[in-house]
Amino acid sequence: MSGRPIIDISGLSKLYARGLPALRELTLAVERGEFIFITGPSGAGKSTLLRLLLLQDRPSNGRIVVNGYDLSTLSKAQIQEYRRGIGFVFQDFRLIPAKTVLENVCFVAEVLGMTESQQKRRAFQVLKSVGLQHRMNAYPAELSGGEQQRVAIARALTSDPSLLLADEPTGNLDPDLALEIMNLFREINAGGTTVIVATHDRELIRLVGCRTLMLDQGTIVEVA
Amino acid sequence: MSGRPIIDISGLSKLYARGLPALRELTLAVERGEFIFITGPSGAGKSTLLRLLLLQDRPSNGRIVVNGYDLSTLSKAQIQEYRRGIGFVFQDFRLIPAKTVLENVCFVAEVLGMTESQQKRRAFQVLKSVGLQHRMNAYPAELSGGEQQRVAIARALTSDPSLLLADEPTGNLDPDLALEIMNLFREINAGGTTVIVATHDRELIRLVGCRTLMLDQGTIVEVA
Amino acid sequence: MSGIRFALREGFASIWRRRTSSALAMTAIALAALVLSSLLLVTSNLERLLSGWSTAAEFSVYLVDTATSDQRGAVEAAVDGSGVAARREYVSKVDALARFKRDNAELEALAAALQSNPFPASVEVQVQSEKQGSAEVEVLVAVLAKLPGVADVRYDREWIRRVTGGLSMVRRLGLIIGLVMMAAAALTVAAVIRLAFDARREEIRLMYLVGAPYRFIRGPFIVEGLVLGGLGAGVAVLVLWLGFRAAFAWWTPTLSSLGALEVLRFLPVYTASLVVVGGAVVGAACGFAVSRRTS
Amino acid sequence: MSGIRFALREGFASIWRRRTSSALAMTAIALAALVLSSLLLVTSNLERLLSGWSTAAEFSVYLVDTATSDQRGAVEAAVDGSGVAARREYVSKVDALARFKRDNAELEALAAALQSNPFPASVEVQVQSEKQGSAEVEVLVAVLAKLPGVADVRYDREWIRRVTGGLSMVRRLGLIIGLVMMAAAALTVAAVIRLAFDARREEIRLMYLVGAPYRFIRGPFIVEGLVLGGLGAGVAVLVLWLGFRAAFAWWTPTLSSLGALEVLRFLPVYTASLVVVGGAVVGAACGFAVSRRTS
Ligand SMILES: Nc1ncnc2c1ncn2[C@@H]1O[C@H](COP(=O)(O)OP(=O)(O)OP(=O)(O)O)[C@@H](O)[C@H]1O
Ligand SMILES: Nc1ncnc2c1ncn2[C@@H]1O[C@H](COP(=O)(O)OP(=O)(O)OP(=O)(O)O)[C@@H](O)[C@H]1O
Ligand SMILES: [Mg+2]
Ligand SMILES: [Mg+2]
Repeated sequence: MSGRPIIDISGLSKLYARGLPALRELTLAVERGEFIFITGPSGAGKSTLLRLLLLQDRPSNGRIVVNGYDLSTLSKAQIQEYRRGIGFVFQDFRLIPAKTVLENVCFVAEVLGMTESQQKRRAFQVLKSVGLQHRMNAYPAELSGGEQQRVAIARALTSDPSLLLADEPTGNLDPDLALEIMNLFREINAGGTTVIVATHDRELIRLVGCRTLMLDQGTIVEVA
Repeated sequence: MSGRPIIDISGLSKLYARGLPALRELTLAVERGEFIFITGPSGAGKSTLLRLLLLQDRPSNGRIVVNGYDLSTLSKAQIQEYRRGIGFVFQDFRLIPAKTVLENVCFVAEVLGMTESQQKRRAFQVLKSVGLQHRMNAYPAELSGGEQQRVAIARALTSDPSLLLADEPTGNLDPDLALEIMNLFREINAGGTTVIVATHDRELIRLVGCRTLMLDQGTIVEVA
Repeated sequence: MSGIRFALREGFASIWRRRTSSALAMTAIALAALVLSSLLLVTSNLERLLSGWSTAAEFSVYLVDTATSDQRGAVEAAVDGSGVAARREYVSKVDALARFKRDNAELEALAAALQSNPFPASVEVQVQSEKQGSAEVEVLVAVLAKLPGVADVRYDREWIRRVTGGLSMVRRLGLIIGLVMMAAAALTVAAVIRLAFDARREEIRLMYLVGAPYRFIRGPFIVEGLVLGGLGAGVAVLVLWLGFRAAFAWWTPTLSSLGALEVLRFLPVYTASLVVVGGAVVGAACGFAVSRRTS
Repeated sequence: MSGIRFALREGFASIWRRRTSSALAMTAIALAALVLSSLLLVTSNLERLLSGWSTAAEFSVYLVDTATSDQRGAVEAAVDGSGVAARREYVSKVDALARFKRDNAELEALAAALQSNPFPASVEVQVQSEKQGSAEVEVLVAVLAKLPGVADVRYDREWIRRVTGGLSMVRRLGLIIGLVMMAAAALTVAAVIRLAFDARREEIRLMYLVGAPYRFIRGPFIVEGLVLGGLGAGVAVLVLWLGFRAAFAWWTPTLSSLGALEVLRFLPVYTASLVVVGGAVVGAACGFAVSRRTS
């Protein structure tokens, strides 16, 4: 790990309309190919940080530089392109209810410009890696909580992203499955993808054993 | 623990339109005032079992008797009355997005026939018990994942139910908060409420130390 | 009781909470109701106008020059006794000549050249609009023709046929289009309210799951549908009324020259209220329908 | 290219997936378009009917009995040269008497009693419909009145005033109502499509978040709006046409007695297509609007 960091955050703050600041003067550098855990109590600002990295929201203050680009300077079209390079697992899954599992995943592949057969192949591949190939034609409402979460993970992996952001990706999985998913992430990480995982699961962090940032009330209180 | 069980399940099966059976010939008795964990891998049938207890779905086979009433014989109005006696924490929260946190909780109190001032008092009380009284006027979309989960828990407690069913109620909470919530559940349990919690969190089960049913592929494989 | 209070409060709160969506729904409903009520307005006025014209349907009983006043009295009695006449008028020979001169001014020379008055006296009978073209009139005409002192009975069958034909067509068309439009408006209201509630299926589902009694779940939706439907229809009637007044103010000269000024009238209060109540009822029914069990 | 294929496939798939909602939206749109197109149909036919009546507007140039055929020729030349006449016809004294006898059969006695023919010869002039009530006609009338051999010029100003007044009122009312209805129909289409998409905001949001290019996100919604709007309007035109044909078949006798059979016509292909295209365009615009960034 050397050279320019892939993510360079400085003085980042986020204030929502009401309530206390969600992030305060946060500064952080992530090297290319790193695997990082972000942890901290409920409401600490983990999701907010990841949301800002996806440009799902704008910072109130401070700068986020990814791959040398200041995110605040991107045009609309550039934002979409930037997002295509990111795999994101949403804390609340965000599957499209009207589409089957396969369609939910294929959609992302199609956006990347794959042909139909490529899409199918890729979708099957990622669904298999989370153990859901047999539920391919089910609709999200027909899946258990953990199954939905795994579809969300599969979808994030579809584009073979250079940056993987996962917000509490194992909250609905049993410990064995959670560890399996983490091993999957490690594999992907070994392929050069930078991975940032927000999680509460201390056991999981212990088992994987990576650099861990502890957030509390919007600031980093501990780095392990 | 003695006398007639509050929940008496026998030969319970659930088959969905496609796929394998979610529950197979399950038999289970729960005593009044018990605290039970249900655990098992993703897709084992935990949510399905809880859903059947709420009459959110109908069994394909078998009988569920609660408080001496066979659930399959209840009329529409009786079903609604039966549900009012149950506190349910949904795995996917199911908050009403158009209502504030307070309104989401008050709604349940109102359904029980409380006056407006009683509703407010009760809502404040349960929100305080999950540590969210300061976010009372926020909308669900303005809350973190863990905060939403705690609102869902608060809502389930509002009616001071005789039966509390919680589906993965701590998946988005940090371990300390999860334990706090479990202690809250124990307190409620000490007041006579029967509590059934579906969870993956082995650490939590170990810390609380109660009767635990392990489900796998729709059957009970282990009782601890 | 608490159910009704709850329904009212929640229904109005929900309309306000989703005001864009509510406004859109109300607009679409108002348009459907506007169309229906304008149709009612147009057909009712057209009918009144046409039936005004058709009262011009009349016939004349020409008397021979030697007719006695008893004979004339017999004719008038026959007319009055028949029950089909709206009005009758005696036109003497002198009146007839004067009228001829007035109506044919270019024939001054001719009129002046007349030594004697060649025009016969007559009794002009105006037929009641609802009896026009009926068999009773035909019978009366036949009877009158045979009375002593009567030279001839003439009436403009052609005119009657046209006007009554037109009138019955307007009535039937109005009825058919009116029914179609009413169904259409109801369907639109239903569609719009259903679409407006589509986004809230999850909410309804949750309400069932927390054990809310039926009146708690359905009440607010019924109130919401009732208000949206009623308000939409009310706005439509109001807009129509404003448009009607504006058109009236604008085209007073034209309308008066067409003789339509006194005939044109806005929808009767009864019909207007029916439109509003209809909107409210359809809305409430939709609110009731969308809030049924969804799982 | 792939964007267009994607938009078409996804747009149609989405219509099919949500078929109830789509059908409801299409129905509401069809009703709005039906109203608009029936209005167009009625006003265009009413205008044609009225302008047919108004060609009856004519005036007569009465000649003195001593008028020479040169003088009559001069009158006819003046009429032809004015460019306002649609038709002119010479009515001789004999024709005039015959016509009087025919129109006033009850005056047989009078007609028979005439020693000489008191009716003047005349040239009847029918004014072109677009010139009716214009200053040119007034000038022509003034000129004709001064020509040698002319006794008088008369025309029924009242009739002209009525018909042209009615016509311009129909035109203006039709234009205003038409514009209002067009706006209303567009608004309904917009409201309905917006409501139909309301439930899908989350989906649109997600599409932005996974980095879909704008054409991928908006394309399917545009296609969906286009199809719903176009199909709705198309159904409306079809229904209107069927209704028109049915009414025609049903009321043939009445219509022919009103002289309306040859005048009534369905919307020209151009207007009908305009309605359909309009529906599609409004729909597409709504699809475009609802799919804009939502976070
Ligand atoms: N849209 C919003 N409007 C107002 N406040 C918000 C909004 N989104 C988040 N917040 C607040 O910002 C704080 C940080 O939220 P965030 O979602 O980042 O927490 P988190 O660390 O992800 O928590 P959790 O572990 O519970 O998911 C919380 O207090 C939350 O209530
Ligand atoms: N509506 C449905 N239609 C078809 N299959 C369903 C439906 N709901 C659940 N299933 C299937 O039933 C099985 C049991 O689901 P259930 O939700 O009970 O699992 P669970 O134990 O709660 O899992 P998790 O821990 O992931 O929440 C799963 O394989 C799931 O895919
Ligand atoms: Mg979070
Ligand atoms: Mg579950």
